[in-house]
Amino acid sequence: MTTDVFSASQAAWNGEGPELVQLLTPEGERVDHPGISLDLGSPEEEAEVIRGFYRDMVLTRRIDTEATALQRHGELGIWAQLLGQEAAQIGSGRALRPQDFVFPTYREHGVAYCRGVDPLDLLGLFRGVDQGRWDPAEHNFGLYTIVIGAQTLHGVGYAMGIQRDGAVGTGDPERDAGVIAYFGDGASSQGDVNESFIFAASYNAPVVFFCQNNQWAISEPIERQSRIPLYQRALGFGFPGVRVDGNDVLATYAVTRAALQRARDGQGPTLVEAYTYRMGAHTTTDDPTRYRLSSDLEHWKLKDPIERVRVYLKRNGLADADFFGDVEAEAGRLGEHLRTGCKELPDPSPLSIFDHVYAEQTDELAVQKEGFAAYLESFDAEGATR
Amino acid sequence: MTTDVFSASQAAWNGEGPELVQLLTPEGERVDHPGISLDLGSPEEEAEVIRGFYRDMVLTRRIDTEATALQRHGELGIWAQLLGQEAAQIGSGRALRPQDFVFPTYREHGVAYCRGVDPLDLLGLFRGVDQGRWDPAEHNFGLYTIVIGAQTLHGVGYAMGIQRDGAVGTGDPERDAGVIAYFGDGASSQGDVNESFIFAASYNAPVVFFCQNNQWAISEPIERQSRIPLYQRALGFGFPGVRVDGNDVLATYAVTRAALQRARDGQGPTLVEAYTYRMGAHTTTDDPTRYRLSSDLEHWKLKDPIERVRVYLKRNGLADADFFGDVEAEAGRLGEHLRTGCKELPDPSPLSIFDHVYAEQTDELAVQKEGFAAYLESFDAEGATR
Amino acid sequence: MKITLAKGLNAGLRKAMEDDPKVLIMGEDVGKLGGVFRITDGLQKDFGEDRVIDSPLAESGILGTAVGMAMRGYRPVCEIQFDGFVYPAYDQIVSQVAKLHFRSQGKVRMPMVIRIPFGGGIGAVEHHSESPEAQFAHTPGLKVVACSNPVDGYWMIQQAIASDDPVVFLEPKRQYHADKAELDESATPAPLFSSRVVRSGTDVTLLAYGPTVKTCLAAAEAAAREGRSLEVIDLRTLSPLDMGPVLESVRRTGRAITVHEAHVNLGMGAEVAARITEQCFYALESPVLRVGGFDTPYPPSRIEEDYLPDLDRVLDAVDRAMEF
Amino acid sequence: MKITLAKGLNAGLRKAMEDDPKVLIMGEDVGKLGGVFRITDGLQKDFGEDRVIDSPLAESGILGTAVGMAMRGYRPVCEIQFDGFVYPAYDQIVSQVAKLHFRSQGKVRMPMVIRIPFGGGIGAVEHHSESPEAQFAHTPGLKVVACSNPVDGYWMIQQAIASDDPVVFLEPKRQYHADKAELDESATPAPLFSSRVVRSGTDVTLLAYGPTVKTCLAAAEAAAREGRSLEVIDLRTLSPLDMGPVLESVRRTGRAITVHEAHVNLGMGAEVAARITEQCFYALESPVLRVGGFDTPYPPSRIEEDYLPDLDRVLDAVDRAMEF
Ligand SMILES: Cc1ncc(C[n+]2csc(CCOP(=O)(O)OP(=O)(O)O)c2C)c(N)n1
Ligand SMILES: Cc1ncc(C[n+]2csc(CCOP(=O)(O)OP(=O)(O)O)c2C)c(N)n1
Ligand SMILES: [Mg+2]
Ligand SMILES: [Mg+2]
Repeated sequence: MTTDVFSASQAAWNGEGPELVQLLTPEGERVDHPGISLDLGSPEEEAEVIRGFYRDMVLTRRIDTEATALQRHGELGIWAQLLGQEAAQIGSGRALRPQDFVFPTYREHGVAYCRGVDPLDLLGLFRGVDQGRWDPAEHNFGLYTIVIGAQTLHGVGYAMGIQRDGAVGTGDPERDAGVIAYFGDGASSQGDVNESFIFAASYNAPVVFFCQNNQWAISEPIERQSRIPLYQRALGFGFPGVRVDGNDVLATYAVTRAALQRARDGQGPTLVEAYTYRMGAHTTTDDPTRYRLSSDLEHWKLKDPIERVRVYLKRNGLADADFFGDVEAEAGRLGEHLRTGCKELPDPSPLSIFDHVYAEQTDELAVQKEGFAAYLESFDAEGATR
Repeated sequence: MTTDVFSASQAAWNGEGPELVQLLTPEGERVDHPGISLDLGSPEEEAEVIRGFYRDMVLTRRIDTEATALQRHGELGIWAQLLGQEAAQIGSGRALRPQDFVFPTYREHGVAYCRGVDPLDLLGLFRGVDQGRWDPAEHNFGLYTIVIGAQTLHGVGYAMGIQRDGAVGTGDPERDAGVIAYFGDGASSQGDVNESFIFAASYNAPVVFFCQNNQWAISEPIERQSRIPLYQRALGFGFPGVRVDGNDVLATYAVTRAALQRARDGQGPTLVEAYTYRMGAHTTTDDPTRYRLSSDLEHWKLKDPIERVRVYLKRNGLADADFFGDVEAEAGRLGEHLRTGCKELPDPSPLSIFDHVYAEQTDELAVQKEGFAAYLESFDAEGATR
Repeated sequence: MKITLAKGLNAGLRKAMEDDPKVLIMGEDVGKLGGVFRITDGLQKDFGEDRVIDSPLAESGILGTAVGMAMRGYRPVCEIQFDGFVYPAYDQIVSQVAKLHFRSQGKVRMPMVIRIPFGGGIGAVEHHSESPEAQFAHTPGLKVVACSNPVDGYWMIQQAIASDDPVVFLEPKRQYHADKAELDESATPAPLFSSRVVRSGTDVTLLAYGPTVKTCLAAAEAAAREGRSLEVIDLRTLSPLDMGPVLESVRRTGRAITVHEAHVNLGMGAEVAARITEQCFYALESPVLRVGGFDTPYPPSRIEEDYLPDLDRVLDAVDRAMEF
Repeated sequence: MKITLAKGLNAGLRKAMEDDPKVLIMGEDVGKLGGVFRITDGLQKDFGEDRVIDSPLAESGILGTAVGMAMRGYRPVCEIQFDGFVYPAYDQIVSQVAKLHFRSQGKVRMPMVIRIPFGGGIGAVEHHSESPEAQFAHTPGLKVVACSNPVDGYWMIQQAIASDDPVVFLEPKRQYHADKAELDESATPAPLFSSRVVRSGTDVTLLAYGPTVKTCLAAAEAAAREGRSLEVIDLRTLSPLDMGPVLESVRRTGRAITVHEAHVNLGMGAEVAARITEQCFYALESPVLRVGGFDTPYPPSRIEEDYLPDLDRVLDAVDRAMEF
């Protein structure tokens, strides 16, 4: 019995599709890719942008290490580390225009930083004083979403709103807008993520799905979620998928910028798979030694996203010791800002539990709030708890 | 700005993959396909099988027309018609071995018939006397599932059970088993269906996903669900997808048989898209004139799945008037069986509401049942309702 | 103009779309077909495919994209085709729709309506006759209302759309094409989140919503012939509950019975009974009794009328309450 | 041997897997990691990847495939990583798992356990501290139990796995690694679907389950010092409810208070209160009072102890009950 039709259709994903897009090797060498150009203007302008990326990544890493330390000192309940994913986040975050909108997971600290969210504001959720304190509309950066994948549908809906506002394909660079929705390799298995692909394709919504494939979903390796490269998932839904070296800030930037432009131009959705690695634990409460090899970590250390830019800048004389010193100093100040700021983040008042449940408060909740206020006061009156 | 990487990856689904697999044209001509062979033994044996398919399809259509008529006469609350999908169902249903297991939607009357379910038993759900009266384990045919797509996950789970029973890839044709999970074009948008692809791929489960793309999900055309041919969805998940002429019973049979064998052999999942057309309404309560053109219907009438086999058999002298007469007579008897049987299907007793909620009845439900029994008796005592 | 509930809802949706260009309709078959119950009939023709959106067949997708649209300033009205098909969207509803305003400390609003045809009695197959209201009422951040008649349908849908909070809007599908009522479009409707005494009485208070309002009115009529005076309250809003009229009534009658199609166990009746008992303990002459669907899955339609609370079951409960 | 709840559950799962080769464990990170709470620690190592199955990250997929496995004769034990992540699987649970036995008139059994770490108090971020039990208890076809201590954990998980009905199994995550208790593996456990008086008293009956049993025991201890005698009942089974011990107690004390972390509105307390009132109306000296989470989303963890019912809130309710 012949089964040729099956192998024929399988050929579509065997080795086809573009290779990993890379513009800067782990060794810090600029390389070209036939499918994408970096296109950052004059050499001076390009150098300026790359120095900016370097700075962004160093600061992002500092946010992460400070927050991790704050967690160890008991100032945060938990922290979701991004160590190793700086290039994926800065590359994509810097590709955004102000009018674009971001739907993050819980790990997009670098993207938040690009959107002008005070890194201190990221700590509130993890400290347990709020569930996201920035204004999404002010930064065009949604709240962190913890339920895996849910935000990808929000992103498509927002993009459909952009379409209805007539802000796609007008050719006006200040007007045309797109959405970027982040998710992880694990999240790619959720129904919601796949439905978001379907809705985006069906309506040709201006959205970039940005998957940081950091190889792990807590303890589960990517092989549990997919047996083919994740970017190829998009092929099944009829829109392009691209795999980019997620530790290469230049490639990530160039690919995301192009994907976003496709979206704004009305060419519809794109899936970008940023191939990277979660160098830290899943969160500060996780213990990755239970499920993965330290040799993997060693292997990926050689691909560090910051180091390769540093080498590139240095080797090509594009940045001097002063520059690196300044960035270090700025990182130091940022660390200080986080350390002092974190401890000063105010605890919410107990009565705030009842606020903002609804835009229009209900009588029953008002009564509950009053009752609880009276109850709390009864202790003050007694002068002590029982 | 170049966007070549996007078009490059798009090439993977542009015109690639196998064409529609067809072995019998609408005009009743046998054709070959390079990727699949019909392989039904000697010419006499082949003719015998094809006559069987013809008979099966005629009987299946009769089930459908009788049930539709019964609904019009008020004997059924509703009926989900399969008119036009006979070849897809008989071709796939006849490809099954006894040990394979079927997870149907609500429209697989032809497959049920292949599994030896008394067509009368299919009417219970639609008459409102039960929610499926056959024993799934007896026929290896699950209950009809109305929540779109849910059954595809059940199919994968069952297939994982087969794996754990060591009934895959042993080479023993009596032992190795597979699952076939049916769903519609509309259902392909449900998270559950996409998750079932992910689980099946991840565990290499012995399952065939059989999508009857009948072009419509109630009033929504296939274009709302997918902008590329549905069989290509499988490419995004790393297993083969094949599009077969779903009005061609020979091609459907050959492709499904091969896909099932792949499953039983341990080669994992396959998606088969049977390209067909819903000739009737979505159900007997639907009015398709509100949303589709009668010219489409005319076009598809020329592709009738039964007519082409009749022409083939006749033209090649493989069946005589006696044969066709016998099949007609048998269909008549089946119709009679359904008409008389349907009216005799017993109404459930009111107290049966409380039965089988649990395998181990709870005291509280026993009390509710007693209470309701006493309540009902109070009317008998009064001799009348109030 | 005399209208059915279906027509009232359709007219109300049309009015809301005319009044506010940000109002969108989303769902399965809501476009050309006008929905399987024709509630959105003609709207796509008049407002276009961008405002009346046929969705891919995925409820989580419908609700999830609606969240994003609401964030972009739209006011999506999502149709769930039948009660039993809301569950694939459950996560988006309880974890996202219900929480975004709270999580964002009021910065993100979710002015969204989730329309659900609910309840049984139409001879349908499984999953088409359910009453999922308690699960939504248990979820803070959602508001839940149920209409029971054509005029309320017309006004309440507009009020729900105008609300800045997400509203689960329950429509008794059995009534869609049943009784007609006179609509006066110039009238001033009662507030959305208010209950209403629909028949006055003195012996027992019947508390109903959606499809059971009609049942209770019929029961009150029958009881009147036997000399018993039943008060009937249409709760209309299930979350928040409007206990004012309820407590006022029970303080007078001393007896209350809740009537809904949903399972009694942990149904709305449990909450209403608990609140009445907490708040008028000494006024009660009998415990609040509960009439509802049995604690079983919805049965095959041939026996659904046995399953559903009907006039006789209500009157039986009235007898029991009076005997206490 | 003194064990924690985590250890009790782990040992119970191990025992069940040893006793019946059809028992499987499925979930996210249940394999090498042993689950984020280590409840399945070491099981994959000893029983292999075919019996302790790390699933793709999709809850509907986990429950949906478990349905198929149950149909093939297996007894899947599904772990939901945190309460707030059960909702993507909600449809499979309420429309499939809960109904298959009924729909098939008993031909298809669903011997499945859905383990859910539930409740708050661990300083977690949103969605990690919820109490979804009422929604499952409202669903006929499911059974719902909650364990409160290590010994019950050991026995109840085995009993739930042995049950031929689907059981939603709630584990108070706050207690996982807290108090230890002595396990006697040769003892005969109480039936799974039974409530238990865990402290006798005469003035007021406290009704708790899962994490609030400890709270209520502490409250009873404190009240005793003030001369008040509180009886504490661990409900253990939420669906079916075992009202026997509850009614017996309330008939003696005349006063009852339900205590749970879930929202009060339509929480388990509403049902328990309604049933008590229906069944011991004349024995009640005060209405059944309800202490629970407020009717708001779960707040940021820094104020979760304000949100959660604690000893003081219970005693406050006791005061109110006594004053009636
Ligand atoms: C619906 C849901 N299920 C489970 C979890 C628990 N959980 C949090 S993060 C995570 C792994 C996510 O992996 P991935 O998508 O790869 O993102 P990463 O954490 O690696 O950035 C899991 C299982 C959750 N947050 N939501
Ligand atoms: C979850 C869910 N949503 C909605 C429905 C209502 N519904 C029943 S059939 C149907 C269309 C299904 O289309 P398709 O999958 O193409 O199958 P077909 O009916 O064409 O065979 C819809 C929307 C349902 N049964 N389940
Ligand atoms: Mg990951
Ligand atoms: Mg279809």
